[in-house]
Amino acid sequence: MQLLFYISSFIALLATVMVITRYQPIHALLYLVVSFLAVAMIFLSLGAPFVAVLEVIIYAGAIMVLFIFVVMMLNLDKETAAQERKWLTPKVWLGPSLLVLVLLGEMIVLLLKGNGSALPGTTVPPRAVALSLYGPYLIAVELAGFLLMAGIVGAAHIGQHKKKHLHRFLEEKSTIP
Amino acid sequence: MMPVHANTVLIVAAVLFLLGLVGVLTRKNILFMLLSIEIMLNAAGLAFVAAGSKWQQPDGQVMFLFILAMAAAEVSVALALVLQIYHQYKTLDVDALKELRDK
Amino acid sequence: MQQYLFLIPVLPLAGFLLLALAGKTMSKRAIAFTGTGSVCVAALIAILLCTDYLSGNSGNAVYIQSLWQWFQTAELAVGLTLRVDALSLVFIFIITFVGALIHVFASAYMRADRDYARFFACMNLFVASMLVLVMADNLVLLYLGWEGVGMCSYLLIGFWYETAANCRAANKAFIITRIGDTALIIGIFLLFRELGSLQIPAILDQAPQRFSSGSGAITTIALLLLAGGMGKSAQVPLQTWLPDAMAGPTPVSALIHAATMVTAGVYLIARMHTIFLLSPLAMTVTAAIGSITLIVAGCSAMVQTDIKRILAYSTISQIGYMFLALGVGAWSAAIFHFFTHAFFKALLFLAAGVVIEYLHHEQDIFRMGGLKKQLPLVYYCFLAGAGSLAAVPLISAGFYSKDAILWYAYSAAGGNAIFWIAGLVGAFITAFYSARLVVVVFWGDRKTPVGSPPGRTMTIPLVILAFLSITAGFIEWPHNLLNVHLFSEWLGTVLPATSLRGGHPPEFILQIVAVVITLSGICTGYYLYFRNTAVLAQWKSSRFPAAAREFFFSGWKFDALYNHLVVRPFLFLTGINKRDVFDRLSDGIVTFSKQFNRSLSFSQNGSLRWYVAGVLIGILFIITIQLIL
Amino acid sequence: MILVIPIIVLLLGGCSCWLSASKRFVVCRWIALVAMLAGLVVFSSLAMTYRGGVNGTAWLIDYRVNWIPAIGISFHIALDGLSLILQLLTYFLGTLAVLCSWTEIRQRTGFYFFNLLATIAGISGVFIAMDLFLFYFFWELMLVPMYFLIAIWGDSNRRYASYKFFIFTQAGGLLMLLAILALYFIHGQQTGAYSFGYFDLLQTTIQPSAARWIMSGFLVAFLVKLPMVPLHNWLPDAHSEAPTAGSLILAGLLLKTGAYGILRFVLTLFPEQAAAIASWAMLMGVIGIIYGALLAFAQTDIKRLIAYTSVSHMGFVLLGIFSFREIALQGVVMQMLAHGISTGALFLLAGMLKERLHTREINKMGGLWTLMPAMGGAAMLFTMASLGLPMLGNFIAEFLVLLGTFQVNSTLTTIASIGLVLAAVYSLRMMQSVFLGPLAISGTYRDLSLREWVIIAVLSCSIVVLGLYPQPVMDLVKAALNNIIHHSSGGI
Repeated sequence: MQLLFYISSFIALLATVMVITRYQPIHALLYLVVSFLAVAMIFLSLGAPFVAVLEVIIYAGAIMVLFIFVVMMLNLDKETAAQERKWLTPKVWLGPSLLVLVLLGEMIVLLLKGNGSALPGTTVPPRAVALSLYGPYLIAVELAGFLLMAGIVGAAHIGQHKKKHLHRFLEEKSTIP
Repeated sequence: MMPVHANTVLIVAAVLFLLGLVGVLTRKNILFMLLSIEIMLNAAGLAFVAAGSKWQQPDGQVMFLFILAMAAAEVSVALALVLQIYHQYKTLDVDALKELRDK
Repeated sequence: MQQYLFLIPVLPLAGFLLLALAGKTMSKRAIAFTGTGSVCVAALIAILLCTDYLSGNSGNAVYIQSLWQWFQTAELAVGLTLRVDALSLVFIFIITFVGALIHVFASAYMRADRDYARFFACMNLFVASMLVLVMADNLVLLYLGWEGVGMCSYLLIGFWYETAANCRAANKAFIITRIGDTALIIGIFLLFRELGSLQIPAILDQAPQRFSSGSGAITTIALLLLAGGMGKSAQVPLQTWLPDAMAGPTPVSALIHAATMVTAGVYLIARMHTIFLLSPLAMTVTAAIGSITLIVAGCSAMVQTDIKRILAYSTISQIGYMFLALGVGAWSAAIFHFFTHAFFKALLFLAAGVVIEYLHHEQDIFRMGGLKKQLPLVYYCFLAGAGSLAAVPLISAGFYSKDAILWYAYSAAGGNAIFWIAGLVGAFITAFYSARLVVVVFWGDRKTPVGSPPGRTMTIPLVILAFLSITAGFIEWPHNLLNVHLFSEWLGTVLPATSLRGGHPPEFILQIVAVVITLSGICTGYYLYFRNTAVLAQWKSSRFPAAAREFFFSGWKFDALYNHLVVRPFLFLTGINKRDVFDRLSDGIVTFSKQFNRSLSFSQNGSLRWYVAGVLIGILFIITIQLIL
Repeated sequence: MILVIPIIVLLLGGCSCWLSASKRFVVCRWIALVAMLAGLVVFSSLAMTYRGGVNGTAWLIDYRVNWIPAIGISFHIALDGLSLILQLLTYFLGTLAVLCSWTEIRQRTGFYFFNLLATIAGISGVFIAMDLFLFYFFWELMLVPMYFLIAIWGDSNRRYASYKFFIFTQAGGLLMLLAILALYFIHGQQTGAYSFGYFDLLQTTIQPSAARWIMSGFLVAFLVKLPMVPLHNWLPDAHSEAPTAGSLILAGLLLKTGAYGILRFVLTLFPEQAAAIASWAMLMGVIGIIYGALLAFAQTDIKRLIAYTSVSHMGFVLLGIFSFREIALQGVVMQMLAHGISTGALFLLAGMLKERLHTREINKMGGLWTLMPAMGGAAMLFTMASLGLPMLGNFIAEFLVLLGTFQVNSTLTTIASIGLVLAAVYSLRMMQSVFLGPLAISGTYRDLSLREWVIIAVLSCSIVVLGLYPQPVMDLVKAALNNIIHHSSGGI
């Protein structure tokens, strides 16, 4: 299991680095799928088979498909890639990377300060998860349901193809070019 | 079988999270920013699962489920917005969208 | 009679109300009838009152009518109460009688004016206010009349308001008299604090018991009252408004700025004589101011060329005589001079008005001349008035009153040689400019085309006033000539007799000196302006007399002095602070926060990545702090 | 109960104005007028009833119901002579404010009248509230609609003016709220019974050091409203930018709430502290008189000029209040009435001029008497009133204030009297540059219309009556003023 964890972690990190450095959206998406699959493997190695499966189905499956749909609908191809290449000069990377490295250093220091222990590696079965979900977290589940509902309605509303539409408060301003 | 140290998992999660953050900070394309956000969410989920695994409790996985639900809702709305933005502004450059700036 | 007292001021007031509200719809005849009639009826009632008083039916020599309680709170009670005694009666008589004559004159004089109704409304209001002033039973009511006449004076000086200069003159008159009024009202406050009452009889009763003679409080009060009187009566140094006030119509000058309002100060001091008697200093100051004024204004009158300004300066000078008399304690002499002055000065103004109108609004005396033949009646009337002003011995009213003042200036308890000499100098000057006026205006050759001669409505008042200018003096003769002292006996119930000091020369010597001085003044005027005008021309070309003339002509440069001392600093002060320094202060706070906002809002630039970076830096900051601590 | 009715009528009337305006805007001004007149009738009849006063107590009517008993808030309103006379002024000027907005306001008429009526309701409530919480409620009620009146229907610089007005008065109001709460808690800790009631709080004894701070909280709120130099500079802007009715209410009523507050709350709740600062307050009053007059002279905007004369006149109020003399306090009440009427009338005239000439700049006017003699005559009357001519109400007021104050501090009073001269200077300047002098404009302008004539005539009559027969007013407020002096006499 340990080996599985290290291999998949390595793949996950590598794939993620690839995601954020790609110019072609579709390439990035595919790398992301790889990253998610690797994370699913990590979950499995941590003894969480249920979420490993969900990760594959929902993240790597459903959500990524949405992205792909959008990429297809907007017809993002070489043109976008060229543009990305233009935008992503090494200079752009410098600042964020520095900041993030500092943050990473601090996080690691914080983590190592605490007395972390080894994981037991035993499986938490889906049954326990289900009992917990429909027991103490029932209300949270309900709320998640609301959230998803709102997401669907919102997406449906926003996604409608309409003419340029502004709120009435902003209308006055926008009529003046 | 050698057990995995909890800190290792958390460091992996942190690195994933920060990679996502770098993505958000560097990319100008909204689509890539959304991808990076997905990475960050996923990393957070990983930390939860690791914690659940450490304490042998299902709560970590439950939290991951909620994150999943939230990510799904977020992505659907965000992608709808991306479509609209692309229709209205004919670009996905986030720096072109500065309607909220203080004039 | 007592119950009809209120009619005297109320009739003109009713006239005012009627004219002010309905004047626009009335015909000129109706306006003249209302305006003149109300004052005439008031004059009739006043004459009835005088006869009633003389017949002695009233018993205690005082009429009192309480109309209503004006206001009353805590220890203060002020009623709208009219109180008439001998002193008030003299003033009421002059105000209503001379007022009625001037109204009659004005009804013809002003007939062509567009604002006929407004004129009579203001005149009626003036008469009403002036009557309230002299009939007031308490100082607040007196102050009401006092301010009321000031306002009417303002309205009438600025009657022809289209000319900015007239308005300026009106403003000047109001503001300068207001300075005096403020002193007066502070005096009233002080009186109330010290005596706890504002009733004039009560004050006069209590003052001798409350104050020791010459104490600081009573001197302050007396000086404040004096300052009030000085403002209204145009005494130095508050005299500068009166010459400018001639911007008003001539009847206004005759009524307000010669006969009545400007003598309000004399009335006030005479009314409050007990207070002044308690303060020798204030008495001396009064006399000194009177003396200074009569010379200062007389000198200016000598060199003026505008006929109305000559008369205005002459008025100031004559009121100076009254103040001199008051200051030396010659109360009835002062009031007597007021009495005769009202006739002859009103006459002079009205006659001047006729001349001005006859010559198509020409006011410069050197462009007049030769009017003796064209306007004989006016000439003789004017002559009577000028004679009276110059105090031609025995045959003019002015002689009797001025003689009394000169006599008391030397011999009264408060008098001395300096006051007497000042009076004599004034007498010479007065005689001189009176002669100059008559000679230049009426003798010699005609220089200006003439209009139509005055109608009967204008000449009849002139004749009546001329008659009185000659005869009014006969009721009070000098002590050594004839034992007729009707006027001082009449006032004896109100005003104390003048106490004489010892060691003065016999009266007739002083009289002869005065007569000689007067006659020489007249002769000088006649000589310089008629017989030998070359002397004058020579003077004009030489340096010193020309400079002196210029100095006198400008009223001793008082206007320029005040302009530099008061007006300009005031304008500067208000000008620099027009935008209100405190406003700048609060605006400063606004500007500061706006700047601060601007410097902060650059971070609010709408860039999403910028915000994310901000969040990241925030996180870094917090975690770093946690690590360090 | 009868005290509440006019306020309720005003609020209901305001709402119905707002609602009805969308259909027929003519209706709403009639509704407003009737609501105002109803209040006027109620308080006039009360004034007739209590002409002679009630024996033994200054309070004529006392009405109280619990509102939020848990924290000691009650709906407690009471009427004494002072309140009654100010109520009369409120509804009188309110009626005129409705009349003068009759044709002036053409946009959002319904909302305008709603705001107007709500402001009047707030002012009316301020004058009778005897519960400090309720007082604060009404205090804010009059503020917010007034802000809208300036901000929406004001002149060109209205936003600046309305913000300034709101911030100044609101800052003062919040300090007052703090002071009220402090007083409330101190009282609660002392007695165990928490209450906002005025009569309960009167019994509180406070540490002198605390009392000084609490009093300053109240004082600042009232002095901003009054206004006292240097807290006055919201006033010229607000007055000059507000619509005519707004200026009328600001000058005629809002300023009076400051004076009323000092009389009712500062003097009685903190007698010692008020006595301690009395000479300073009088000094500030005198400074206000002189400073306001000097600034008024310099102004060229007619409404600003009149606004600064208000500063000057309200200086007399401050001067009079802190002399603690009955005569001076009578003068203060007279000044509140007379200033309300005369300055209100001047603002009305300025508004009429603006309506005709479309400018407030006096340099562009001149010689208007020729065109509008009736208006000129009215302006002359109120100018004379404003400079304190006897026969008119202001004289009585200023005379009594100065007379009463002179017994306390003659030096300051003498300096204040200079204000009388300065009043003449600025008033005459205004009169000359607007109505006198050569005619500066061309074209035909109508003189007063019938409606305007009625307004001016009513105001003229009242100022003359106040000047010649002020005794009924003085009798009415006498008991109330003695009550205040009695409460504050502990400090003297």
